[in-house]
Amino acid sequence: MSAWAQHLPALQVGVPLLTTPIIVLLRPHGLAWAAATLTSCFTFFIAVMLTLAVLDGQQVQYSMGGWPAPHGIALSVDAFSAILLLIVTGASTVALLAARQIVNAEIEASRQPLFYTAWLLALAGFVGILVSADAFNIFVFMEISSLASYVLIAGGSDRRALPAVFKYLVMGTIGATFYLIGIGLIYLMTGTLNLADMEVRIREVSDQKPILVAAGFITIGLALKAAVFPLHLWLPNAYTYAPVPVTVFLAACSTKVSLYLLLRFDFFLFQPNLLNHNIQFSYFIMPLAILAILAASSLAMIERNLKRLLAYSSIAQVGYILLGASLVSLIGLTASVIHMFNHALAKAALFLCVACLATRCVNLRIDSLRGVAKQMPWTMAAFLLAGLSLIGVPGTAGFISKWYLITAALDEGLLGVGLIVVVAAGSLMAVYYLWRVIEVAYFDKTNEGTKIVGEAPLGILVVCWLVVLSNYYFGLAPWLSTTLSSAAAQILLGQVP
Amino acid sequence: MDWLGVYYYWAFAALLMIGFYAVIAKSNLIKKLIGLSMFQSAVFLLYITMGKIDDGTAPIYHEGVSQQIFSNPLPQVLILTAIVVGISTVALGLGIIVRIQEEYGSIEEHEILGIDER
Amino acid sequence: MYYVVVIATFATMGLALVRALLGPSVYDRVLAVNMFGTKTVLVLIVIAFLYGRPDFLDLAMAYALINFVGVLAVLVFFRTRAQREPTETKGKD
Amino acid sequence: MTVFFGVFLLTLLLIVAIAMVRTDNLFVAVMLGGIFSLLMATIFFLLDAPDVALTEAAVGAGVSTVLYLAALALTAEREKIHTVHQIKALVVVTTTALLVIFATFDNVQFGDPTAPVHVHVGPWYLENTQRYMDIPNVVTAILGSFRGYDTLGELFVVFTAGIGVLFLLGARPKKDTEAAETLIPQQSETSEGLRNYLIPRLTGRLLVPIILLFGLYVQFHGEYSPGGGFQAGAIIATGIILYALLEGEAAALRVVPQWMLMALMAGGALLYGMVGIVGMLLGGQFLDYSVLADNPVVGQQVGILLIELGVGMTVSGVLLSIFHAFAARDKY
Repeated sequence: MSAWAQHLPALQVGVPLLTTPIIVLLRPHGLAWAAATLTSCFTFFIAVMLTLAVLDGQQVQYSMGGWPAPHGIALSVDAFSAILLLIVTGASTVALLAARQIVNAEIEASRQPLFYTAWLLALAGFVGILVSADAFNIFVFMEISSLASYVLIAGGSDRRALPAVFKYLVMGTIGATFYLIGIGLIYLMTGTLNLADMEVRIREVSDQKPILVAAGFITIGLALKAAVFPLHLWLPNAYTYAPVPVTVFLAACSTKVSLYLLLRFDFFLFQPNLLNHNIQFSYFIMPLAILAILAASSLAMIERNLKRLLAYSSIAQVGYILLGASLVSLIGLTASVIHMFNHALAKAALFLCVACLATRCVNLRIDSLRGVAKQMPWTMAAFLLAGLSLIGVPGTAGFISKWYLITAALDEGLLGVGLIVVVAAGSLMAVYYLWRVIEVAYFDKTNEGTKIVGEAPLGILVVCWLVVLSNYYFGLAPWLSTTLSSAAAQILLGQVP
Repeated sequence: MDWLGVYYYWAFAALLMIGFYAVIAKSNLIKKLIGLSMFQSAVFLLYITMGKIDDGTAPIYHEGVSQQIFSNPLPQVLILTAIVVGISTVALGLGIIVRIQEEYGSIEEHEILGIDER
Repeated sequence: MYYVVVIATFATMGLALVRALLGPSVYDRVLAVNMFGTKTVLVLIVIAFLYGRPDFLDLAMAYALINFVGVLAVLVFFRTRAQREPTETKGKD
Repeated sequence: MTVFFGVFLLTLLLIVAIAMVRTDNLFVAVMLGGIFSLLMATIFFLLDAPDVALTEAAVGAGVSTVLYLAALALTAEREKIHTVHQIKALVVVTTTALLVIFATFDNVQFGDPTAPVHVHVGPWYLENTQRYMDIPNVVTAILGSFRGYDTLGELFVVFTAGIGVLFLLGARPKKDTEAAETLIPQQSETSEGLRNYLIPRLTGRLLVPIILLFGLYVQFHGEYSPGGGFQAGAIIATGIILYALLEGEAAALRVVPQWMLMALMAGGALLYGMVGIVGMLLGGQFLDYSVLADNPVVGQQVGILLIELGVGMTVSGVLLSIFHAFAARDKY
């Protein structure tokens, strides 16, 4: 077994990537789902193994093709990538477990193998970004994941998915191309593509304009892909019209992976080397983060469609993640990373509840959900509990990240007080927009003439509850997430743990 | 290659502008896609320009080639990959456009938005 | 000598491009595009000799073959369009 | 003199680019796109990048023209409104351009052999390719082996695009039945291609085998001259597309049926993956070819040959599948 252990980083990407050509060819259609789910589980298992290795203090490095680092492509896994690997592979597995019935209903049987192939490709792309230590290789895998995500979203049965996905394609490609320009400029000045090597060689040229411009391009390009507030326009419709399992998957990880890259570049590469980078970063990101929290939450407050409401909420959460990072402090970054993890848990749970609802309700407008709690008590209970985690009630995972965020803000003096007000306001707004759903579902009378619908299928419900309970598990015993997050923050700030 | 290099670089900037402008300002989806691939081509130009060495030759050994200055092969490899990524994006984009035409009967962005609002 | 050839070819390329841009009819443009392709092949060959890398003649060959396919695709497109037009005006709306 | 070439071609390129954006006839824009690609390819050639030039020509002037035309045949030929949000666009674009140009005001050296980009990683490949794998084309060496993992990723990008287009166009449009009835007689006509036109048919039929042969040459000669799996795949696909244009869709599908395309697509990707895994099983790292044979240099050569073959298979399979998916759409 130990012989295989050293190959884990390669297997992490290789397993989902190389099973895709086989899944395309699987003819009895249920098989494609089963194979995809199994592969995803196995990928999750590898991610757990890697996390254990990282917690063990090992340096997980891998040279592709046996060529050592600056000449060949290196893979490396540290605490920061490990926590995101857990999020991505976990979200994919959970979403696939819940996907079967919904996909059967929405997508013709003949197209299903293609759908699941695209799913695994997206997974492989995300994972590939996370384990890669080579700037250009990251671009390649970013494109795999983006193209596959476009395909997945276009699987939505509503025709509005198509313009939404086109918009996403255009903005995603612009983001990726900006990233490529930035990498090109850095490469021009340093002659290398390996991130660690880049970090060393950038020191000599750090005062030159191309590097500064490159930092700008990379930050903006990745912010576009991460749906940072004014650049978020592609997200709401893409999430709304995608098939629900896809929304579960993407909401939990696609913006997170871009944020991961954003933090990795801005902190690992630029922060120690560029003069005044921390101030520029704060000035640029903090207003956007505050704006995202307030504006996106307000939009969520008036939104009528449940899925889009949650999509706006996701944009607001990106704001929290960046708010922590924009403080450029150890605890702020810890808050940032831990919120990625906790938000993924909460959002996955909420969208899984939406998946439950989608199996029974014709549409997901909030006013058509009147009285649904009587018919689907388990689903709505899960929604309520997951909502509490999103708001950040003590005992839930969401509370942990808000707690860290507030602690980080307190270190900042007067500015910090202002930030705490923003966080509190954002949470109150979250209470309001989630309450609207709860109120309609629990206290309104069922619409006249709506036929009685039953509880959601057991399979999806079980998965949903599993994720909801994990929100409470990581709220009460946050050892894993806090350990990994603070290690990640230390790595980002260049303090070797 | 001093000022020529800069000229190449500025051509990259100009091309980037033209393509980017088409992506944002045009309402027709195919035109947007054309702009997008032009936008990407500009970046290809950037990379290939930076790989060129004065008086160098292509990095392929050949019997007749006595010169020993070879241009940098690495940017070329990267751009080979990037070109492939570009055509993949275009193909997928065209697929989406065809589906939009079938569902909406139009490929003008503002018309599509109008149809959905009704 | 090579330089003279290159400059002459460049001049032709410029002229072909003018036709392609100005039109007026689509057939002018098709022809101009085709001609432009041919000139590119020539430029490529001359440059290959100029730089002392005649092994790159492969490239010119690829251009020539691909250019042909491009023009043919345009023609087929025209034909389909012409056949479709009547049904399209009736069939849609 | 090179200066003059460069300036002239770049100027033409910019003129073509502006014309492409300005014209309201999409068909013209696509044709100009062909010119754009050829110009771009020539510029790449001038900049010592023949491999890239070949790819750009095969992809830009060949495949993407065909795909755009296929899409145009299904949509609209004319653009209705020229521009929206012009001011916003100008502001964003100008800012970006200023940012890019701002970068040049500081010690950027192009073409200088002592620039950082030419002294670090790049020269290592030039020095060591002979030693490790003994093939003349350094670009192929990097593509196939040193950065083989990138190429694996690239292969899967193409694969994803293929899957995506098949998935998207596998959907039945809603007003299917009605439209299909009116268009059935016409469909048999369009699928005839240019069979009734003597000159295209004669020259075309002559060229199909030449293109295919040339594709194979590019595939297997990629280690010695510009070319390799991707270019070969694109050229072979172009050859078969030519056949489809001449003899009609149905004839081309008889020669290379759908299942074969699927098998090519998946088979190429699997072949690449298997080479990687075999390397791992034989005790090397993933995608390590030097363990494939007793002599590591031979092992590298075998590995590069195999993965290039995989790339060629997948690329040709994907491009043809995409083409057929668009062309088959005519029926609706």
